[in-house]
Formats: sequence, structure tokens, C-alpha cells
Amino acid sequence: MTLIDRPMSHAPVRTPAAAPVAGLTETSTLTVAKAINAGLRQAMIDDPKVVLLGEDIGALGGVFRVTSDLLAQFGPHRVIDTPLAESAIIGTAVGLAYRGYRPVAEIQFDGFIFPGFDQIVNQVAKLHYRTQGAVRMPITIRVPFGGGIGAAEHHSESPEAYFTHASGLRVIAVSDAQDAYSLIRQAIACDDPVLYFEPKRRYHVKGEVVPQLGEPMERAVVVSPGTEVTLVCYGALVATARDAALAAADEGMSVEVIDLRSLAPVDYAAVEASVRKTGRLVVTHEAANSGGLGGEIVASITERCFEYLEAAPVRVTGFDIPYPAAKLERHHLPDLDRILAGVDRVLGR
Amino acid sequence: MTLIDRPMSHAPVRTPAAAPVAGLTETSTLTVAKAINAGLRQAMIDDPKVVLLGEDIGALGGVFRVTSDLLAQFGPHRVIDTPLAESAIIGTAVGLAYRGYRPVAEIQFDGFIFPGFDQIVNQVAKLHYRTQGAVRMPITIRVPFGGGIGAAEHHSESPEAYFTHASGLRVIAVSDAQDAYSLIRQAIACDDPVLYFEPKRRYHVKGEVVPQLGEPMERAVVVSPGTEVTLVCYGALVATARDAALAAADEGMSVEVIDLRSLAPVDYAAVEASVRKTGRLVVTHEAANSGGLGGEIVASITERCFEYLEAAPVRVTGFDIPYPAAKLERHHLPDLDRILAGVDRVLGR
Amino acid sequence: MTAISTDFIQLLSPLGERMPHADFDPWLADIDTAALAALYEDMVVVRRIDTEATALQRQGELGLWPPLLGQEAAQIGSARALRDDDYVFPSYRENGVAYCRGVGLTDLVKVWRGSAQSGWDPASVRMATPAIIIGAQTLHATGWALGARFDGADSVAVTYFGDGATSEGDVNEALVFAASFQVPVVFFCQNNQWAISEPVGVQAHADIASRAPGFGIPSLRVDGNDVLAVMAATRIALDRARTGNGPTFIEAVTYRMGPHTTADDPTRYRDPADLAAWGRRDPVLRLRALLERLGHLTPEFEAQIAARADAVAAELRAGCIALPDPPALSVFDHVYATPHAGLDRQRDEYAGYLAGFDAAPTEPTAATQPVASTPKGSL
Amino acid sequence: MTAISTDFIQLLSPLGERMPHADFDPWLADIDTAALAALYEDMVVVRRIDTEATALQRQGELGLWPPLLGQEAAQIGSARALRDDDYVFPSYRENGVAYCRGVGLTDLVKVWRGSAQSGWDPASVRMATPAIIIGAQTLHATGWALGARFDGADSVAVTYFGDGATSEGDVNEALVFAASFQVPVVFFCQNNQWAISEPVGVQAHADIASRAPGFGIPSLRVDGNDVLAVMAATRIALDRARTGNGPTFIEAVTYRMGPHTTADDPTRYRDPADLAAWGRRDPVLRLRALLERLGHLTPEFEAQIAARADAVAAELRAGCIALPDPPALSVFDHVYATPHAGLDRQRDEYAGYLAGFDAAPTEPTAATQPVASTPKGSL
Ligand SMILES: Cc1ncc(C[n+]2csc(CCOP(=O)(O)OP(=O)(O)O)c2C)c(N)n1
Ligand SMILES: Cc1ncc(C[n+]2csc(CCOP(=O)(O)OP(=O)(O)O)c2C)c(N)n1
Ligand SMILES: [Mg+2]
Ligand SMILES: [Mg+2]
Repeated sequence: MTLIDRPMSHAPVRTPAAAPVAGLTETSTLTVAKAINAGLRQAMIDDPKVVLLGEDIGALGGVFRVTSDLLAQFGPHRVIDTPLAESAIIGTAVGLAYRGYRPVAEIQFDGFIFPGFDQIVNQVAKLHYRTQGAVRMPITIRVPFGGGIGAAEHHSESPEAYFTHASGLRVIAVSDAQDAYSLIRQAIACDDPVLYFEPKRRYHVKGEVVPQLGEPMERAVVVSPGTEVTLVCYGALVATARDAALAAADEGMSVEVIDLRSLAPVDYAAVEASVRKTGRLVVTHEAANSGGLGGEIVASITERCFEYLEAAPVRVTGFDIPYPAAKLERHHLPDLDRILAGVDRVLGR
Repeated sequence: MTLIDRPMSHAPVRTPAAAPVAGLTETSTLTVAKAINAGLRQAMIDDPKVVLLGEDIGALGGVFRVTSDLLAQFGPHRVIDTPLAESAIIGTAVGLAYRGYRPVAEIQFDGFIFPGFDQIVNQVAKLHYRTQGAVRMPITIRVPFGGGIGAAEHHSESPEAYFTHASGLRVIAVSDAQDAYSLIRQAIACDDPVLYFEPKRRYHVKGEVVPQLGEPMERAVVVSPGTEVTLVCYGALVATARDAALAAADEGMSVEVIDLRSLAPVDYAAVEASVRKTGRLVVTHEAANSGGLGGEIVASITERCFEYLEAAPVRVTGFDIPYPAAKLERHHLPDLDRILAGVDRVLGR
Repeated sequence: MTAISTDFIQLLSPLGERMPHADFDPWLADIDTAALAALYEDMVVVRRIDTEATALQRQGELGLWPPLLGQEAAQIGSARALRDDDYVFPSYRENGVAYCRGVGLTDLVKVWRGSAQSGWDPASVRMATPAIIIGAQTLHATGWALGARFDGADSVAVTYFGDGATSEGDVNEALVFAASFQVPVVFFCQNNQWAISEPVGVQAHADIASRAPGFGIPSLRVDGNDVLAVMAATRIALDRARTGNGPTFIEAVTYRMGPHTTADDPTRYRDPADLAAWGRRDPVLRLRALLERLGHLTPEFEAQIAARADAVAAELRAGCIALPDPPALSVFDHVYATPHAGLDRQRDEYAGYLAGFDAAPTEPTAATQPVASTPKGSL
Repeated sequence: MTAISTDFIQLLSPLGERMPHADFDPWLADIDTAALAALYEDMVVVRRIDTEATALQRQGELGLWPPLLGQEAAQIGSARALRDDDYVFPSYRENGVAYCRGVGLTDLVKVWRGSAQSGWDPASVRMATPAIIIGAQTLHATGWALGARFDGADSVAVTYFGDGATSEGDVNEALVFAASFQVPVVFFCQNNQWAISEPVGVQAHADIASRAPGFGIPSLRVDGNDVLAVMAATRIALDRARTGNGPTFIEAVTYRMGPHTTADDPTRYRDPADLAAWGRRDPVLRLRALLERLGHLTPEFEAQIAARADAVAAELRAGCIALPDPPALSVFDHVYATPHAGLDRQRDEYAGYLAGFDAAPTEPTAATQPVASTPKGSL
């Protein structure tokens, strides 16, 4: 035979799991990581076409254990440990979507999404448009994001703005256990591709989880009502922003905190309604200021309700620097003090 | 011998060019493409460490002929046709920079930069910071960008905003032959990495070129003075914006057109000075609105001179869609009419 | 002039001699003279499509066209080996493959006329639309094949790409994934000796076919201008895939006899002697010579084929010219599969803007806007 | 338990027997007992560095540490083959290589303590700082080697990466470019059988070493726990590169005996029997056994080595703990090599903000901010 051949070991046997797997049935207190795990499990129970793929998501359960036990429960044809190549993880998900699957790809850390960037912005984002709706890309890309964990380079980044500029994608960032659970289910059920950003440094924070889908993922929510300043945030900074609102209240300032949840599209109706009331806007995120989501929100709100603005909107963000060394990250990340300083500024204090 | 070997053809022989090459010595009328070519040639004459690399830049002279004749003049060790792989083009440039070279990489079309995205944002942008200044990355990445040429998908994109969000990079976009010449020389001479965006649909537009370095590349320039509206633009849209300013003048509106030239950093001093005078800002670009540079500029100017603004700034941009088919691109690209409509809007007309 | 390597499998010599091959011949047992005639018709027709499309481009009806001239055997031989339920993930040059899959002639040129970003519904012909990002489609094929394996189906994904593409990370990652998961995919590389202006020697100092075994994927190197060698190799690869033996890599050694696209000027970089040498290895003439040897090349047969090619060309031309321009607001369609507040707002605003123009048609004049009405450009 | 493939070149058996090898032995002619003793010292010392750094991590002095336990022969054997003017492009695990290059002990841990994003000036030791993006550094090595070729130098770039890295597009593109330009680069793959929790079988069904020849790059597969085989292979590869014969690929078959990093828990995915089996192939014990056979393992020698290791460990610990925290405003330093208006503004603003805090030290309290003061996390 003329095949240029060499012996191959056997392909891994892919057997379906035996016992039926149960989802969350009652309100439970879960960490953010466990809530995502529960949401993934439910999505996999609901739809046999949901498959997970990524690096170390099987036996290890992911470096953050977000996919713990899912390999045992669903088998290796539903929870796929892939070779180490992000472009291929995304590109393979595209092919699975072509074949009617609903893939959920895990990117191990924020900084490792860039080798997969081309497949995301040139293929995942564009295929539905390119084919005039003939090919759907119901792909969810899970990305632990953000800093504050004292990690090495590339492990603390906030790349979300890159994806909000790529038309065709939806972008979600969750802040607590309930949304972690509900929104991963919504993201997976969505017929559009969704980048789902997980607030890495809040993985271990517990919260009550009602096993429901909840508010549509496109909706922003007011997590702390107020009247004088609108404070827009998402992901890990929601907790910091709530703390800031409490601290501000102590100083007699009334801050309304909005958790965006959806970064693309942004629920401008909700932000606008708040700013029409308060007349003042502060936006905070960990990502660099220039080209970050903050600028987009400030610009859009200025366009929509310029006449209601009583002061220039303020951004409290990471600086325009590569993510710094762990010992310096507190000088980069917005914290309670810097957010309060922003609130002061917008109030002219 | 235990080497798992197979016969290899010979490495290409790399011989230096024989005759001395002359640069531009007097003011000449050149197309934008030829002006870049002249700038590249001058940079290569000035510094033997300047090398060009990319796909089809040698014998073909690039698909737009921007590198025409340079292979013949400088030889294959200065003008390097690479295999077809963008990540490797950038990664190889990084290695050349480690060894003291000053590489100029060509990306054939805007949409093909994404396979190289990781090397650009994770390596080129960060290495100087990572090494606390020990390793410099004087790399220039040339990218023909923008639409309006009736091309197939991925050939008409405006990815500049992605790079303005990546701290560590500088981003330039040129609009005419003089800047094309001067700024490619400045970009190459710069010790920081520079993304150099070339206004593809203006490649064939001629202009006078003085063989000088001109204004520092970080400076924005007023290309058409005015008093009532500040119109910010860059790249191919500068010509359109100038036309719009002329048309507006016919209708009695005085529009000041600013060509940014540098997109990162933006010369906010220049834009601010103009807006303090006019009180009104319009920004135009071909890239999608959401996450585009327009939002950043509107937000920054609002922060800097809120009290001078007489109306909400207006963005006239591409829509939040993947680049559309050629027959539809005129419904996506800002044109004279849409820019004028934006000017009307900011003037409340 | 570059020497032509002939270290590959050949069943049909450039002169049209049928050369026996113990391993490959069994895979062609059903290819009788009628089947050869059908393959010949395919090759003549797709060459004619190519010529017509090139003419349409020269006449300004198409913005661009990537010719397959010289690659007819590689495309027809492989595509005619496929089953309906297989799935093709092509690059931009596989117009011959698309023809075999049943893509409508007008659909073939829609994208090059600039009427749409792709010409057909992939599901209807089980062939994705052209991938312009070099190599990206090889990963899609691998993912599709993984799904097929999960489904227990015996359908196969076949992905086409060029010699230049083998340098891209994506193609190599596809080999890694395909080997790791042992999925039913065929990597079909048309080594046409050029990636635009760069000869294949820039990409690789070893044969392209020797790449795959190092990834644990067996490979075949065939004369890509020999429709029979190509067909047999493809059948072997498909059979391996269907029977659970995983991926196979095929290098079809051929030659791009035309320009890279209609925007290209090969005289800047190509030795005319090379072209002449490869002309003597023409895939269509070769099959024609075999049919002649077999006594099948009657005037009736030739007339029939010519008539068919003429009819196809006429249909292509008429369909191309009749293609309607897409309506303005369709620019916003299908960005998302589900409603999107931000985009809806932009659509509404733009609709209002268009409606604001007094003159019929309700579209901007954009007199000073130098946007070409017919597309041009490179690839 | 997984069977251990021994289809590689071995000069030193697990029991410390010196096995003759016609091709490799000539490359080790100068390796007398003193040289063996020096290699042994290196291996003991870098293992001790590893143990000490792991302890420092457990004690909260380091955020993370990626142990090289088990890979000492692969790193010392290769690094000690290099010339000063060669240049190393490593991943994050090459602490043994860094030691040989002369990287200061404190510099070695700076990055893992979170004091800086890298620990040393690459030019001073001709070794780049760790690349965390898997595989990225292989392209840098290729580019550097291209520059060396242009310069007519006979220096060589050596890039280290893991078995997992071979799946990344970048590594494959580096092979393509290195082959195309025939540059003086050595691709040194430490196949330690694991990419975090994934066994090498997930990445490849063929030997890693068999990958390169398909790219036109010769490769060598050696017992990576055999310092002599590694050194000979590296010298062969370096010699090829220096004499204009282009790139070589080396697969050093070894084993990651520790966790992936100190943040990892291998009990979740690794069969203890595997670890035990590899323990019997330990690279340090093996060289020790040879020295014993050669009569060099005197109590004095052992004491001397132990003293050296102790001294190194003490220096490492003291240096680590004494590392000063970087000043707040240094967060803005070196983003650019030349002044940058936007960033200068941010620095000034933040300096003003810090100055606004009443209490000394002039830094925010950030009481409610859950930012860890010592780093932790994964890799
Ligand atoms: C990622 C990417 N880079 C560059 C290009 C530009 N480009 C289009 S075709 C081509 C050459 C492709 O050569 P090959 O793979 O041999 O296919 P062929 O055109 O010969 O069929 C190049 C460089 C592209 N389309 N995509
Ligand atoms: C691009 C990228 N993706 C993922 C990771 C996360 N990660 C860090 S180490 C590692 C495994 C690397 O395995 P291998 O190449 O075998 O090297 P080893 O750790 O075994 O030395 C992974 C997946 C990363 N650092 N970079
Ligand atoms: Mg080709
Ligand atoms: Mg490994």
C-alpha cells in the first residue's frame, strides 16, 4: 500500500454516561464557580447537543473546577479535553455548530483567548451574516477574566472590549452566583454566539441560586438604587461598586449601581433611565481606559441624554498599561477608594 | 547517524544589493502607495537594520505594489517573502527585534491581521513593559485598511480600534501622500511598536511629497480650519471630510476638519483646542460604531471640555455589522451625505 | 525553469496512457468509459465556467474571480468521489467542487459580483461557502467530523486548501485535532505550486504530503492533474474515514495555470517556461487523450460536450447579469439570529435617513464618494 | 499504568550504566569524570532550587512556582551544551537552563513573587524571560536566528517548549519559517508527558519527534532523563546550526514528577503507579550511579555538593524575602520607550490621587479590596 503510514494508538473510546444526571431543583447556596457548574449541567441535561470543550476541563474539572464532575456524569463525548490550541478549540466549535451542536468552549484564562481571536472575530462572529442566516453559531465561549488574584502575566486581563467591537457577537459578564447560573443557561440557549466572562476573583463567593432562567440576559439590573449618581459596572467590580455605594451613603451621597450583565448589546434603556434621574454617570471597569467599554458607554449616554447631564461623566478604570506584576496590581485595579473618588468628582466635590 | 533526516533543498542565497540606492531628494508628486514606497526606501537607506517581511512583498512588490523594486534594490536579506502565516510574520519580527533589527511587517489586508493578533497584543505590545525596558520592540506593522474598493470579505475592514485598546502599541493612520511618506519613516524610526494603517482606497491618489520627516507623528493636524463644528477623522475619510467641510461652507456652516494621524495616543490637546472654540464635535470613521475610536474620542473630549460643549457630540461611523457585500458597502461607509447629516445634527439643524 | 517533481502516484500519463497501479486500480473498478466520459464532461464544463467568469470579470460584471484553470482534475476527481451526505469545507478556488455539489451557477458568482458575502445555503448542498481566511476552514471540517463521529454517522468532512495554507497555524492545529480525536476528515491539499507570487519552496522544503505522517495522519501524494489518481486517492481516504480509521491527508500536485485571481499579474514573478511545461501536463487534454485511445472521442460526443459547456456558460452569464442588487436595508440583516436592540436602533435611524432624501430612488447620491459600483480588488 | 516508550537514544541507563553509541559518543569525548561531576552538581543544585522555591511558595513567599522536578537532565544537558553567544527562548519551566545561563537566584523568583513581570535583562545572560503564552517564544527564536543568519554570525537560538505546546499553531509556524529560511535554531521539546492534566496522548498519536521531519527539519529523540544523551543531541543540533545546516528538532522524553505548578493537584488525574515507574528513571540518581561506578562518589564530593546546594538555597531564600516591593508609580514605567502623552496624564493624575491620602504611607488603604498581597493562581 502506498499510504505513508505509521502505527496509531486507538482513539479514546467515547461512552455515554450511565446514570441519569440531576440538575439543581431547589434554591441553594453556591459559589459562583459551582453555580456555573450547575448551569452547565442543566444545559447539558436540557439539550443533548450541548458539548463542552477546552483544555483540562475533563478529569481535572478545569483549573478553577468549574467543570468538575461533568466528565464523569456525561462522558467524554460531551466533555472534551482538547489538545492545547485555542484557535482549534474555537474552530472546532464552529465545525460542531455546522453539524447542529451547541458547543461551549472554555478558554483557560483571559490572556489565552488571543490565539483564538481570528476564529472568533472572523468566523464565529461573521458566519451567520456571511451565510445570510443559513448557518447559526450557537457557541458559548467561557472566559475567566479580571485581576486581583495575584497571578502571573496573562492571567488577570479584561479583554471584553475587544469583543464588543466585533459585530455578530454577544458579550455577557456575570457578577454573582445567581446570574452565573441563569446566564450561562441563557447564553448556551441563545442562537447567537456569546462570550461569557466569569469574574475570576469572585469564583469562591457564595450566593443564593434559584434554579430559574431569570431576567433576559440583555437586561441590565439596578443592584442598589440611588438618586444622585449612576454607577455602571460589571463582573467582579459589581461587589466593589456596591461597597462604594454603601460607603458613599455613609457620606450622604446616593449612588445607584447598575450591573450591566450584557456588555454587547448594552441595555442603554436602563442606563439612560437612571442617568435621566441622577444626571451623573460614573463607569468602572478593570480594562484599560483607552478603547475600553467605559468610553463607549459615556459616548452613548452623552448622545442619548446630553441635556440631562449635570457633569461630565467619569471613568474609573484600569490604566493604559499592560497588566502589571502582582505586587502592583492594586495600583492598577479600580478599588473602593478610586470609585469613591470618581463619585466625588462627578459630584464636583 | 540517528538523525531522522530527509533531503533538503538549499536555503535561498541572500546576497546584498550591488548598486547604491537613492532616496527621494526633491519635492515630488507621488501616489500614496509610491510615497510609502519612497519612505520605506529612505528608512532602509538610513538604517541597515531595517528589514521588510511579509507575504508577496518581494518579486510581486506586494498586492498593492507598495514594496515595488525594493527587493531588487536591497536584496532578499532586506526584503523577505515569508511563508503564509501572520502569527509567524509578527513573531519572527519580534525575534529580529531581539537581535537588534528594526522589522517592518506587512499584513496583506486588514482582515488578515487577526491570525497575528496574539503575537501583536501579547508580545509586541507587552515585551518592553514585561522586561522593564530591557527589550525594545521597534517594529512597524503596515496594514492597508478600510473599504470602498468593492472587494470580497476581509478585504475592507477597519480594525484600528482593537489596537488602540492594547497598551504598549502606537497606532498611526495616514491620509495623504506627504504623511504616508513622512510617517512611515517616523514609525520605523520609533523605538516603540507602531501599527501603521494605510488608506487602501486612496493608494492611487497623488499628492506633493517633500522629503522631510515633518510634524511629529503624535500630532493631529487641522486640515481645514473652521469655527462652528470640529470634525475629527483619519485615513481615507479625511478626503471625504474635507469635501464635507467644503459642502458645508456652501451651506453657510464653518467646519474645522482635524486629521488625527495618531490614533494612539490621540492628540487630545489639538482636538480639545478646536472643540473649545467650536463647542461641537463630530467624529467619523469606517469601523463599527460600538467600541470604535469615536466613542473613545467623544468620551475623552466630554471629560476634558464638557462645559464647552453646546450639543451632544455626534458619531458618523460604520454600522455594527460585519463588513457587508460590495454592492452594499455604500450603505455602511460614512460618505459626504452622512457626514453632512452629522454636522447638521450637531448644529441642531 | 523549476524541475517538476514526479514523486507521486499517477494512473494517467500526460499522454493519456492508463498506467496500472496495484493499490489504486481496485478503487476504480467501476470507472468504465461512460464514467470517464462523464468526468471529462465535468472537467470541460468547469473549465468553461472558469473562462466565462473570467470574461465576466473583464467586462466589469464581476469584481474578481479566482480561476481554477489547471486544477480541474484535482477538483473533479475528488468531488466526484464524495457522497451526498459528506460535507465540503473549501477555500475560494473550489468552483469545480461546488459545481459537482450542485451549487447553482448564479450562486457560484454571487459573491464575486459583490451581491452577497456568500452564494448558497451550505446545508442544501452540504458544502460550506468559500473561506477567505487562509486555512480557517480546515478546523471547521475537523469540528464537523468530530460531530459526525459523536453521531455515529459514516459521513465524512473533506476540506480543501492550498500549498500556501499549509503554513498557517490553523491548518496544523487541524491536523493535531483530527489526529487526536481520530475524526473522519480528509485533508485535500491542492498544491498548485503558488501562493499568489510565492513558489511552494517558500512554504516548505519537504513535500507537502510528508507533513501529515508526523502528526500521525497517513498521507497520499498523487498527480493532481490525473483525475483517476485523484479519485482513487479520495476514495481510499473516504473509506478509511467511513470505517473509523480517522483522517487522511492528500496532496494533489497540480499547477495554477492562470493568475492567482483576475486582479493578479503573474508576469511579475513567473517564468513562462514553467507554464509551458505544465501546459504539457494539462489535466483535461490528458483525459481527452485517454478517451481518444478508447475510441470514445467521436464528433457527436465532442459536440454534445461543447453544447453542454455552451449552455452552462450562457446560463451563468444570464444569471450573473440578472442578479438583483440587494436592498439597502438588508445590510443590517442576519448579523444576529435573535433581536438586538443596538442594531435595531441603527437600522431604524438609517431607514429614517434614507427616507429623508427627497428624490426617488430613496437613496443617497453620494456623488463625491469614490465607492466603486462594481467590486474590484485582490484576494 | 501507561507503558513507557523507550524508542529513543540512551547513553546512560536508569541504573547508571554507560551505554556506547557510535553516533553520539564522539560528541562527548571531552566529558571526563570531572565534567560528569560538574553536571551532577548542576542537577543537584537546580533540584535544590526547585525544592526551596516550592517551600517558599508553601510559606507564602512566592505566589506560584513551576517545578522542574524530573527534568533536570533535559535542562542541564542541553543548557551546558550552549555557548555564551547563543540565545535561549524558554517557556516558564526552564529554571535549570536559567541557572546555567547565569541568571541570578533572586532574579529567578522575582516574577513568581509578583515583584515584576520578568526577572532579568535578557541581553545580560542571552536568555529571554519566561514566555507564558504557550509556544509564542518558538517564533521569537526563529526570528532571532534569522537575524543571526543575516549577520553572518554562528550563534544559535535554542527554544524550549513542552509536549503540549506542539499543538499550538505558533510552534508549527515556527517549524515552517525555520525550515523555509534554514535558520540556526534548535527546537528543544521537553516531552514531560503532561500538559497540566492532559497526557501527551491527547496532543499527539505519533511521537513528538516525528513531527519535524515532515517540515523538512531533522529530529532527534533522546532519553530526556539521560544528561549525556541530551547533551550529545544538543551539541549535534548546535553544530548543524553553526555550520549553516539549519534547524534541528530535539524531543527529550522525560517526566514531570511534580505538579504542573504549585497550584496544581495531580492526584485528580494521575496514576501514582506512573509516577513510581518514572521515579525509577530519575535523572539525578542515574548520574549519581554512574559517578559511583566511576568511584567518584566520595563522602567529600557528596559533602561538597550538599554544601553548594545548601548555600544556593540559602541565597535564594534570603534574596527572595529581601526583594523590595516595587514603588506604586513604577506601574506606569516602560509601557513605552518614548514619551506618551496619554499615559503621562494618567500617571500624573494617579500621583496626585495618591498624594491626596492624608495618612502616611501615601497610598490607598483599600481596606475592602480583596486583592491578595502575595500572589497565587495557576499558570
Ligand atoms: C489569513 C490570510 N492571509 C493572507 C491572505 C491573502 N491571500 C489570499 S490567497 C493567498 C495565497 C494562498 O495560497 P494557497 O494556499 O496555495 O492557495 P491558492 O491560492 O494557490 O489556491 C493569500 C496570501 C488571506 N486570504 N488570508
Ligand atoms: C496560549 C496558552 N494557552 C493555555 C495556557 C495555560 N497553560 C499553561 S501551561 C499549560 C500546559 C503546557 O503543557 P506543556 O507545553 O507540555 O508544558 P509543561 O507545562 O508540561 O512544561 C497550559 C495549558 C497558556 N499558558 N497559554
Ligand atoms: Mg497554491
Ligand atoms: Mg508537558
